[in-house]
Amino acid sequence: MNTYIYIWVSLVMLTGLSVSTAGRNWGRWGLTLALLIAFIKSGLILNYFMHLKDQKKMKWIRWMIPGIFAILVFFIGLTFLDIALR
Amino acid sequence: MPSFYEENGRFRGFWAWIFSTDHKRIGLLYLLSILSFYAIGVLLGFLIRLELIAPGPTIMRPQTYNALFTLHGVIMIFLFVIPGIPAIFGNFFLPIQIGARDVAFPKLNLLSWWIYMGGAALAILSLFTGGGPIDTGWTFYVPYSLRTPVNVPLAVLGVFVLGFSSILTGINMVTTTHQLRAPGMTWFRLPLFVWGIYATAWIQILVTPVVGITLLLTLMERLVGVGIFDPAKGGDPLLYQHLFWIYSHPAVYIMILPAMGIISEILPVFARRTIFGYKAIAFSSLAIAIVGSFVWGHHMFVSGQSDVASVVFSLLTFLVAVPSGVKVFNWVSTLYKGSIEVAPPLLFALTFIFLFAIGGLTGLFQGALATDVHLHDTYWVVGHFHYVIFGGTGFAIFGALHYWFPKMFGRMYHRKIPYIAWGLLFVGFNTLYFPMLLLGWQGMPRRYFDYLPQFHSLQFLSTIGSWILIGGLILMFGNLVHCLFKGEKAESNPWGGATLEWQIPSPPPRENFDEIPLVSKGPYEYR
Amino acid sequence: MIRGLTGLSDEIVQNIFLYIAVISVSILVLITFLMIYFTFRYHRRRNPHPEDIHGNLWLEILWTVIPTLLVLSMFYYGWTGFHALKKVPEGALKVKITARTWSWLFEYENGLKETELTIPIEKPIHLQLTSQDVIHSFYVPAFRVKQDAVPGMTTSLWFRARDLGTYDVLCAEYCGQQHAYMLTKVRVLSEEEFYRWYEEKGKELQMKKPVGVPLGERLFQEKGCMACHSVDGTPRVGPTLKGLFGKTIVVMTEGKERQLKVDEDYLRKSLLEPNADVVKGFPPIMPSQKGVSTEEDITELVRYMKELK
Amino acid sequence: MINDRSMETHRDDLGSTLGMWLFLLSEILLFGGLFLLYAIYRFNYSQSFHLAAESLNRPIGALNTVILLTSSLTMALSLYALKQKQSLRSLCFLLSTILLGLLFLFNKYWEWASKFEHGVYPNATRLLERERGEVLFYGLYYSMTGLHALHVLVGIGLLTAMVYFIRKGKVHHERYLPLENSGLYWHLVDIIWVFLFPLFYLIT
Ligand code: HEA
Ligand code: HEA
Ligand code: HEC
Ligand code: CUA
Ligand SMILES: [Cu+2]
Repeated sequence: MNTYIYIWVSLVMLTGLSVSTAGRNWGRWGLTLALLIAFIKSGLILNYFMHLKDQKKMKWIRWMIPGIFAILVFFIGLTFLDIALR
Repeated sequence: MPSFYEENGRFRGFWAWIFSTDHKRIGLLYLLSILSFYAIGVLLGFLIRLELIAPGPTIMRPQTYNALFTLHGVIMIFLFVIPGIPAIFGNFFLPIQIGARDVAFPKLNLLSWWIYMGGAALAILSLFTGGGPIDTGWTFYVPYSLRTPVNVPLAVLGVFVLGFSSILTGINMVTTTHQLRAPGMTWFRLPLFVWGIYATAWIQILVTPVVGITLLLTLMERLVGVGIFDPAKGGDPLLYQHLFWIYSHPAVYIMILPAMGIISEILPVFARRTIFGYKAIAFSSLAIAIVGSFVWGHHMFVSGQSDVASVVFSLLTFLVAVPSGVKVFNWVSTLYKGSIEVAPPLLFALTFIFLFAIGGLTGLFQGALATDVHLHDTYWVVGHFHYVIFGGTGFAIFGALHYWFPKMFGRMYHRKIPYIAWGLLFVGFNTLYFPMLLLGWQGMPRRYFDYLPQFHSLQFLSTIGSWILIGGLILMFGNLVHCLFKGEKAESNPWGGATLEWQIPSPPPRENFDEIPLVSKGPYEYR
Repeated sequence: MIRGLTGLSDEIVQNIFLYIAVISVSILVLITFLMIYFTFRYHRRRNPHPEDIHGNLWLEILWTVIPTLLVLSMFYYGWTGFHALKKVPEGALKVKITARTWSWLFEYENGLKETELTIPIEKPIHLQLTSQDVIHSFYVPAFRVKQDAVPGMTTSLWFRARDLGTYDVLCAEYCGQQHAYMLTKVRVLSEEEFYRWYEEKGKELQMKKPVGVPLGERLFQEKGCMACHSVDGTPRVGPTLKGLFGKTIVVMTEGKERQLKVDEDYLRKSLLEPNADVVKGFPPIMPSQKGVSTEEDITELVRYMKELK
Repeated sequence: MINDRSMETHRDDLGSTLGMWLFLLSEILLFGGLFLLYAIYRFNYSQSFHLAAESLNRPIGALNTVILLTSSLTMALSLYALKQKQSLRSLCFLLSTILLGLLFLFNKYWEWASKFEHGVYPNATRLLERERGEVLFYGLYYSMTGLHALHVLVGIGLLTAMVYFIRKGKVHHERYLPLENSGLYWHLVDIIWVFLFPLFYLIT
C-alpha cells in the first residue's frame, strides 16, 4: 500500500520536473529530457501499478513492452528514412 | 458420443448456430459467410474480365468498372483471404490439434464473428447509401479518397470494424496456443499448421491497429476536415501510404502463412513420412512474420519516396524471400522417399507449391528497384498477387477443404470429380493470369477500364481463362456441396493422419476429447 | 507491342529483368521437376514403404545461403540500375509536368505550354512533376520509366530517347473515373527539327497573340478543361459547354434543386467554386481553378465560354 | 446447457491476463500510428509546432496529468483493497477513480471548448489561414487527445460496470480478474497521456 503512494509521489514529482525543465530553452535536449521522463514514468506505472514486476508465472510478458517499443521505433525510423532524406 | 452437430445448447436450430460459443460451430459459421462473400468477389472478378474482353466500353461505364474492381479487391482481401484460414480452419482445428476443448476465449470468439458480420454489413450498406459504391481501389489512397464524392466513409468504417474482428481472433489464437496445449504437447510437437496460425496471429495483433488508425484518420479527415494527410492542409499524402502499407504488407503474410501451414500438414500425410526440416519450417514462419513487417516501402518505389528508403526497403524485401524459399525446398524434400498417394488434397498442395513459386518469383522482379519502376502499377503486379493469393492461399483453402472435409462434416466427397475440377482450375488459372504478367511487361497499367489496341489479344485470352476457371470452381464446389448431404459416411481417419484431429470421431464431439490426450510424439510420426 | 530499344532506361531494365528471369525460371523448373519426379518415383504403388528423414542441417544451410546470395545479387543489380535511372546527367533539357484530373501539361523553360511532350533525340530529358489535385503517375512504357506526380510535392525523373517516333504516355496511378483515358504522347524529333519547333513556338509566345489558335481556346486546352467538357454538344464527364451561355439549367445548391439562367457570374463561379452549384445529373468532381489560374486567364476563359454557340 | 459449459470449465486466470496484455499491445500500436505522424510532422514543421504549442493551456495540461496519475493510484489501491477482502474500500477507491476520470474529461472538454471559441477547430477558416504546420499540429492535437478521451470514456464505462459487479458480488477477492484487467486498461490510458502531455504542451 505504501509502495503505491511512494510511486504516486514520484510520478507527480516527475511531472513537476518535466514542466519546470520545459520552460528553459535546451534545444533538442528538451525533447530528449521530456521523453526520458515520460519513459521513467511509464516504467513506474507498468512495473508497480500494473504489476509487471511481479508477473512470476509468465515472465516473458515483461518483454512484450520493450518489444513493442522496438517495433514502433523500427516503424518510425524506417519512415524517417524517407521523410528526412527526400 | 453425439457429434457437435447434434448437441444443441440453450437455443435450437438457427439460433443454436449464431449464438454458439463452440469453436467448431464458429469455424463453420465463418466458412459459410466467407465463402458467400467469396462467391460475390468471384462474380465481380468475372464481370471485370468480361468488360476487358475487348477495348472500348463493353458492358459497363467507367464509373461502374472502378467500383467493381474496388469492391472485388475489398471483398477478396478483407472479407475473404485475411480472415479466411485463421477464422475458418484455425478456429476449427487449432484447438483440436493442440488437444484443447475450445479456444481460450470462446465468447470473444463468437463476438469476433459478429463483428466480422457487422463490418461486412457496413461495407455492403455503403454501396447503397451516400454517393454510391466506393471507387478508390482497395488501397484507399489519399487525396483521391478524400475528394471522390462516393460513399467512402461507410466503406472505410466497415474495413475498420473488420480489423477489430481480426485482432480479436489473433488474441484468441495466441492465448490458446500458449495456455491450452495438452500435456506433453511441447512447442516442437505442435503441428506446423499451428505454427502458421500462431505467427499470423501475432501479425494480426500488432499491425492491424496501424491500419485501423489510418482509416479512422481518413474518416475524420473526410467527415470533419481535420488536417492530417490532405496536401491542401499541409499534410503529406505519402505518409498515408506508409501507414497503409505498414499494415497491408504484413497482411499479405497474414494471407500466406496459414496457407503454408496447411501445406505442411497435407504433404507428410500423403507422403506417409515425417516432414523434412520441421524446425526450419516453424522458424521460417516467424522469420517471415518479423522481417516481413519491415518491407512495406516496396509498394512505394515510384511514389516520390526518398531513394535511400527505397534501397533499404528493396534489400529487406529480398531478405524475406529466403525463408519462403526454405519452406519450398523443405516441402519438396518431404516427398523424397515417401510413399505418395496423389489424393485430391495432395494435388492441391502440389499445385500450391508451383503457383506460389511463380507468384513469389514474380515478386522478386518487383522487389528489384530498377525493374519495379517499370512494373509498378501494371498488370504484372496484378498477375503477381493473383498467383500468390489465389494460386497460393486460394489453392491452400481448396486443399484444406478436401483434406478436412470428412472431419468437419463426417462425409466423404466423390473422389474422382476433384481431379477433373483440378484440371479445369489449373488450366483456367494459368490462362487467366499468365497473360497478365506479359501484359504488365508490355506496359498495360492496372485499374484501367479501357486499353490500347495492342493489348487486346492477351486481354482476350485472359478472359477466356476466367471462363475455364468458372467451370472448375463450379464443379469443385458442386461436388463438395452435393456430398455434404449425399456423400457416404466418412471414417474417423480416412487419410491415416497422425495429428490429434484424426484421433477423434468425424465429426468431432462437442468438447473434442473425452479426456485430454497425453501427447508423447511429434505430429508427423507414422510409426 | 512496345518498340525495341528506345531509351537508356529501357536497356537497364531489360538486362536486370533478364538476369532475374533466368535465375527464377531455373529455380522454378528445378522445383517443379523434382516435385513431379518424386511424386512418380515414390508413388505408393512403387514405394509402399516410406523412409523417415527428419532433416539435414547441411541442406538447410545450403538452401539458405545460396538463395541469400542470389537475392543479394538481384538486389545489387536492381540498385545500380535504379541509381542510373535516378542520376540526372548534366545539361539535360528541363520540362515541368503538371498533372491533374485527367490531363497532362508540359511546360518548357521558355514558358511554352503544351499538352504533348515533344523532345529531341539522344538528349537527356529531365522532368519535374507535380499534381494539382490527386496523385497521378507519368508512365512511358517504351522508355520503361514511371514516376508519381504528387500534389504538394515535386518529383523528378529523367530519360533519353534513342529512336525517333511517337510513344504512348499513360497515367499509372489510379485517379478516378477517366484514369484509363489520361493519355498523351511523347514525340521524339531529330535535334534540328526539335529546335526549329521549339524556337518557332517560343516566338509565337513572345508575340502574346499566337497565330492560329485564339487565346481562350488555347487556355481551354492548357487548363485541361477538354478532359471533361466538349464544345460540340456531346456530354462527357461534365456537361457540354456548347450553347451554355444564356441557357436555363437545373443545379443543386447545398442539396436543393434550383433553376438558374447562365450568366457571366455563374460561369465565373463555376470555375472558382465548382461545388457550390452542381449541375444536376453530374458528380461534384470538377477541380477548382482558385489559386491555379490567374484572374486574366479566368476572364479569358469566361469570354471564350460565352462565345460557344 | 452447452453454451454455459465454457463458464464451468476451469478459470484460466493466466490466460486472460495474457489476453489482456495482447489487447493492450494492439492499443499501443493504435496510438503508435499517431505517434509516427506526430514525429514526422514535428520534424518537418518544428517551428510551427513550437508556436502552436505555446497557445495550449499548460497549467490545465499539467493538472490533468496529475489527475490521471492520481486516478491510477486509486485504481491500484482499489484492486489492492479488493484482494484484501475489503470490498467497501475497494468500491470507494473505484468511485474516486471514476470521478477523477470524469474530472479529466471535464477539463478536456473545457479546453476544447475554449479553443473552439477562438475559432481553432478542424476545418475552421481561421485555422486554415494559419501556417500549414499549425494546421497539422491542431489536426494531431484533436485526433490524439480525442482518441485518448474516447479511451478514458470507455475506461469509465468499464469501471462503472465493475462497480456494479462488485456490488452484486460477482467480483470479489477470489475473482478479482475483471477488476484487474479493467485496471490494466486504465493504467495504459494513463501511460498514453504521460506521453501526450509533454509532446503537446511542453514543446520548446
Ligand atoms: C499472399 C499474398 C502475397 C505474398 C505472399 C507476396 C509475396 C511477395 N511479394 Fe507481393 N503483393 C501482394 C501479395 C503478396 N505478395 C499484393 C496483394 C500486392 C499488390 C498490392 C496492391 O498494390 O494492390 C503485392 C505487391 C508487391 C510489390 C509491389 C509492386 C508494386 O506495386 O510495384 C512487391 C515489390 O517488391 C512485392 C514483392 C513480393 C515479394 C518479394 C514476396 C515474397 O514474399 C515472395 C517469396 C517467395 C518466393 C521467392 C518464391 C518461393 C521461393 C523459392 C522457389 C526459392 C528460391 C528463391 C530464391 C532464390 C529467391 N509484392
Ligand atoms: C483473394 C484474392 C483475389 C481473388 C481470388 C481474385 C480473383 C479474381 N480476380 Fe482479382 N483482384 C484482387 C484479389 C483477388 N482476385 C485484388 C486485391 C485486386 C486489386 C483491386 C484494386 O486494384 O484495388 C484484384 C484485381 C483484379 C483485376 C485488375 C483490375 C484492374 O486493375 O483494372 C482483375 C482483372 O482481370 C481481376 C480478375 C480476377 C478474376 C477473373 C478472378 C477470378 O479468380 C474469379 C474467377 C472465377 C470465376 C470467373 C468464376 C465465377 C463463378 C461463379 C459466379 C460461381 C461461384 C460459385 C461458388 C463459389 C459456389 N482482379
Ligand atoms: C475533372 C473533370 C473536369 C475538369 C478538368 C473541368 N470540369 Fe468543368 N465541370 C465538370 C463537371 C463534372 C461539371 C458539372 C458539375 C458541376 O457543376 O460542378 C462541370 C461544370 C462546369 C461548368 C458549368 C456547366 C453548366 O452546364 O452549368 C462550367 C462553366 C465548367 N465546368 C467549365 C470548366 C472549365 C473552363 C474548365 C477548365 C479550366 C473545367 N470546367 C474543367 C468537370 C470538370
Ligand atoms: Cu491520372 Cu490516373
Ligand atoms: Cu508488399
